[in-house]
Amino acid sequence: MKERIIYLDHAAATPVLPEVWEAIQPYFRDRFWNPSVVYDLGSEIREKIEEARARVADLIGAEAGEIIFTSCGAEANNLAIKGLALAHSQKGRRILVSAIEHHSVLNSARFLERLGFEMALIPVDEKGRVNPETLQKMLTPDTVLVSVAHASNEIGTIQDIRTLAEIAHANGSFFHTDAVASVGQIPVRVQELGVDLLTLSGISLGAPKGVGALYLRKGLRIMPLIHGGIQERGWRAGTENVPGIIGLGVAARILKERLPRKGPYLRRLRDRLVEGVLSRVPRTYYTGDPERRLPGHASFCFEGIEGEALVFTLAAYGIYGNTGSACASKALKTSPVLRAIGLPEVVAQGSLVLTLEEWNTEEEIERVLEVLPQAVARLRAMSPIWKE
Amino acid sequence: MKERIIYLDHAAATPVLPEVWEAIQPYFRDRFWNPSVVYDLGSEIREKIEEARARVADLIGAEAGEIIFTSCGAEANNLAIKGLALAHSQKGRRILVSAIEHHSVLNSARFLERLGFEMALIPVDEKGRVNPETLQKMLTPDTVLVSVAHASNEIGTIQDIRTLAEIAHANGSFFHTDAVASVGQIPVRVQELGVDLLTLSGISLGAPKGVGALYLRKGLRIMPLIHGGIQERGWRAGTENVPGIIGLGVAARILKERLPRKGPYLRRLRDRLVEGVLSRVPRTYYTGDPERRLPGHASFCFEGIEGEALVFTLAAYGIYGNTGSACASKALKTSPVLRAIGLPEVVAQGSLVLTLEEWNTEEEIERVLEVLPQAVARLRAMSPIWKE
Amino acid sequence: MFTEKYTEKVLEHFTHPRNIGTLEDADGVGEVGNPACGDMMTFYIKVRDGRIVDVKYKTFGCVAAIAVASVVSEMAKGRTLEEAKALRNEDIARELGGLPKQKWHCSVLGAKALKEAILDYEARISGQSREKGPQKPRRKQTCPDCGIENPITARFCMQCGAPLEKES
Amino acid sequence: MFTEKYTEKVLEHFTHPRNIGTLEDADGVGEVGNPACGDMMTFYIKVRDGRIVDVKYKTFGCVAAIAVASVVSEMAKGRTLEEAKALRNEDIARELGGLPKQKWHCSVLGAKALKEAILDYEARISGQSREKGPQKPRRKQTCPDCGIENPITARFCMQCGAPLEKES
Ligand SMILES: Cc1ncc(COP(=O)(O)O)c(C=O)c1O
Ligand SMILES: Cc1ncc(COP(=O)(O)O)c(C=O)c1O
Ligand code: FES
Ligand code: FES
Repeated sequence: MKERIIYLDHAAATPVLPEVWEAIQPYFRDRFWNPSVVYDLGSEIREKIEEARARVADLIGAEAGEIIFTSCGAEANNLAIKGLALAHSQKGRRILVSAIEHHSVLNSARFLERLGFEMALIPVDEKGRVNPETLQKMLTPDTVLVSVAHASNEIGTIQDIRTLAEIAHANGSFFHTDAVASVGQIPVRVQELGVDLLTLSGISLGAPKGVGALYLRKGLRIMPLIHGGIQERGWRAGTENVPGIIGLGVAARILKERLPRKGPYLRRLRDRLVEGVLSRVPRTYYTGDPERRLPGHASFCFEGIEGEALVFTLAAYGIYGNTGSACASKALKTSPVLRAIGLPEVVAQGSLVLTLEEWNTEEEIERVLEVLPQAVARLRAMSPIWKE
Repeated sequence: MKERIIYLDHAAATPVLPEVWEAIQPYFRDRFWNPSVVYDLGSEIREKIEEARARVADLIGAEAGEIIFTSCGAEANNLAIKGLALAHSQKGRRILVSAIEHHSVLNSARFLERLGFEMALIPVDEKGRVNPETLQKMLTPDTVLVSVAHASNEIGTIQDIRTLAEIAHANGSFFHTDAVASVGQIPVRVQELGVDLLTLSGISLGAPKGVGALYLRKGLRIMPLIHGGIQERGWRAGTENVPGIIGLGVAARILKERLPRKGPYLRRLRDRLVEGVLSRVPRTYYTGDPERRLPGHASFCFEGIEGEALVFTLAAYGIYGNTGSACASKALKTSPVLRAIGLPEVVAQGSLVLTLEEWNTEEEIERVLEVLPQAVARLRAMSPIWKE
Repeated sequence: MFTEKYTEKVLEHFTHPRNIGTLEDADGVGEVGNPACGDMMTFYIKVRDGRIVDVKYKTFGCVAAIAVASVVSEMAKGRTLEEAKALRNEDIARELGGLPKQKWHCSVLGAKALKEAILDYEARISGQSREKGPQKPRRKQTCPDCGIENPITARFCMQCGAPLEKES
Repeated sequence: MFTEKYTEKVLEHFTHPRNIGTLEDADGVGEVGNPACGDMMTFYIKVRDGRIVDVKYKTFGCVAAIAVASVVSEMAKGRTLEEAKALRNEDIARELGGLPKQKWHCSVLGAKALKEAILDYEARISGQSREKGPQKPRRKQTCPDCGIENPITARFCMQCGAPLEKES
């Protein structure tokens, strides 16, 4: 339909990597066996799953036994938050989550409120950062869990997880981080972050959809979310998404190799994009932290217009970006993340998020810089609230 | 490794159907977009998901809006049991599940016990049937939910769900059935069964692994299991397993077409198999209900031997069957299902389950009838408890 | 009436909105919505002999809001005030070939903006200044799926059946 | 020592078990396990000059149980009673190239069955009849993943780290 697509919404979905696609194909029809069965065919599949587990663990500096495969990032977040709280409620019933968490963290905590837990939102500053002192003040003896996303998929800000986790641990609280946006973009090492639980998802890693993982620190106990058989050592029942898991393993291996050169490349592209947009489109906000942010992440708010209309205007030129979080974007509310960083609601309406990958090119960025200013201008011209 | 495999463990896993494989391939690399995004590419994927929903609904006589896609049967069972109980606890806190339920039903109910619910097992007779009068007696005013599997994957018995559901409803209790083993094998119509919730899984339908579904009767409210974004209308968060869901839809369409001729064919094969085994292997139990059972399902217990050893002996001849439930078979316990139907534990050890599909042939069955008697005899010869 | 995605017609109006702009010498002006909520429309009408002879508008909002405003401007032009006031949001959605559920309220917005402009005109000629009554307190909840307002007591969206539980 | 699947060696022993059978004139017989639990082994030994000169066994159990019995019979033959008694389950598992976690206890069973046969022989020659003490009450739980016994208080399997919570 369009001559050529310039896809800049990699936070929402990535194509399956060629190597991953190659690797998973046999597991649909030829090697379709259930990994739980006792006979040799099942063992072959089980070995492949364990190989994938080792690779995912390797990507984040964990041990294989610390990885639990799930069906998506949302499930891993639910498992982490609910599972930890329910298993350790004797320690306390207070949970702290940052004000810019993904819905799957936020709503898991809300669910726990119904079971008698107490939940509080940790505010963030105008760059979306959790201030360690704020966390310190909000901790109480009965705070069992703190959850702060490693990086925001909406504004790109990277948190100082290590410091936050240390503060939580000093208080005897467990620490979870949602690293869906950061894994595969920047180095993520569980030891260095010092977290007890960490969520990742295949959607942003070039793995097939339908797979995610939770890192659960060795020896830590949680309550399963999906009870049943003894798959995933009893942490997560249900027949495994075999091609999904194998694919995630291959993707992890590839990403680990590529990470060192991917970061600088993305940062260069992104900086060109941001500099170009800010210099060509007046009254534009560059949201999030301009320094400590994901290398391929550019997020803006344009005064006077609404994000969906902008996304569609760009799409008419074959340029695909997003407005706010993909997962929430059908719900017609101002983004809670943009409200949390203190943007006026009317400004927050005009949000555009562009997330790059290593296959994006400089030519693509130049094309965006040509089209985007016109697109914004067109919508501003028809907006009753825009005054030059 | 083997010349030719005779695969008779379709309850544990089915190969992806050729038509399904054809249909899903574009959705990994070319059409990889997130169905939740606002722009046209996302809408295309969303439409495909809705098409799949309509097809799955059609297979079980439901409306599209009554289908919630999940990542597997276990998740659907957890969602049904926990979700219904938590949303309707004001009605009552007692849950009845049959003694031969899958672990994912059983352990969901056990989890609820920790939250203050009460759980009781409905016994079954020696054929594995729930007696309606037994259910009637066990119902109390505060029984909120009854869950009985439509058919057993271990002994093949089909329950009279309609009668059981009527009894539950007369008591004001909701009714869930795990139909993982029956959907695709026999006609399953939610209206005729009269159930409020029904679980199915892609594993036995020729769909890719990593997808299942819950039928939730229109207007009925449950608590989500995976909280987060508004995917699946808010019932189930997380980026959808797009190829999995599309594949399940195609599989549902194909199965609906094939069901009428598949049943009689499987029954004929199965009857030949059963008759041959019983006449050739002495001291063999044909477990489950010989009449009301899944057409492609044959389950036996052979005195004096242990099931895993039998499975491996057969596997050495390229014949693949299972012992007990795939999902539980790594745990070295006597099958609770076989205990529930009153088999002595030592007999229950020697269980073999063969589940056929339409691509199995008469030649394959004849070969099994050649090999199986020798395999049993070999193990009996080395067994200290076998006396001729 | 509900579509999974935007229809061709919606996208066509979005890409080429008709009658966009303002009327300096408008006989009636109607403004609805709230930029903080992400949607706002201002309609300008000229009236001759009880008929709308010209319409312009500005709109801040999503694709649907722009398409709705555009199609409303087309539908209004040439109609009598009574006909134009009778325009229901269903008519607008139908004219667009349907709307996604969660965009349904954009059609409401379009119908309302036009009506407000007509009421403004009528108030002007009757010499009364229209004073809007105080806002009623919100006893509503918005469906997260389709965006329709529901009574605070609803457990499912009246429009699309999505669950409205607080915790989900 | 733990393998994901059965080793070649295990499968080879399972397919061609050595020394299977009984010894009518055994000097010692050891029987362990319980058919209701799915595993039972009976070992028969002949002893000459403090050495095991012949071994036979019967086994009811899984692939691992059969392979373990077979390899134990090979390992025992020719050993002194003291050497044979010192055979630990780790030695047996190592000889088989490892065992899957959940089959670990089969190796325990093999070591025990052999030892029981030796103790039976020793009791016979010392003229005492071996009377087993009353069973201790079970304060153990079995790991659902690897089958190893754990103290009732354990929250994770000591052997494989699987969660031992009742509800999972
Ligand atoms: C009767 C029954 N219910 C539920 C399940 C769980 O389905 P899944 O493995 O897709 O989670 C199974 C799996 O074998 C089953 O046999
Ligand atoms: C930060 C973050 N966490 C969690 C998720 C949920 O992941 P999934 O869609 O795989 O469930 C997302 C999805 O976009 C995300 O961006
Ligand atoms: S303007 Fe409200 S969603 Fe369209
Ligand atoms: S005999 Fe016990 S599992 Fe092998």
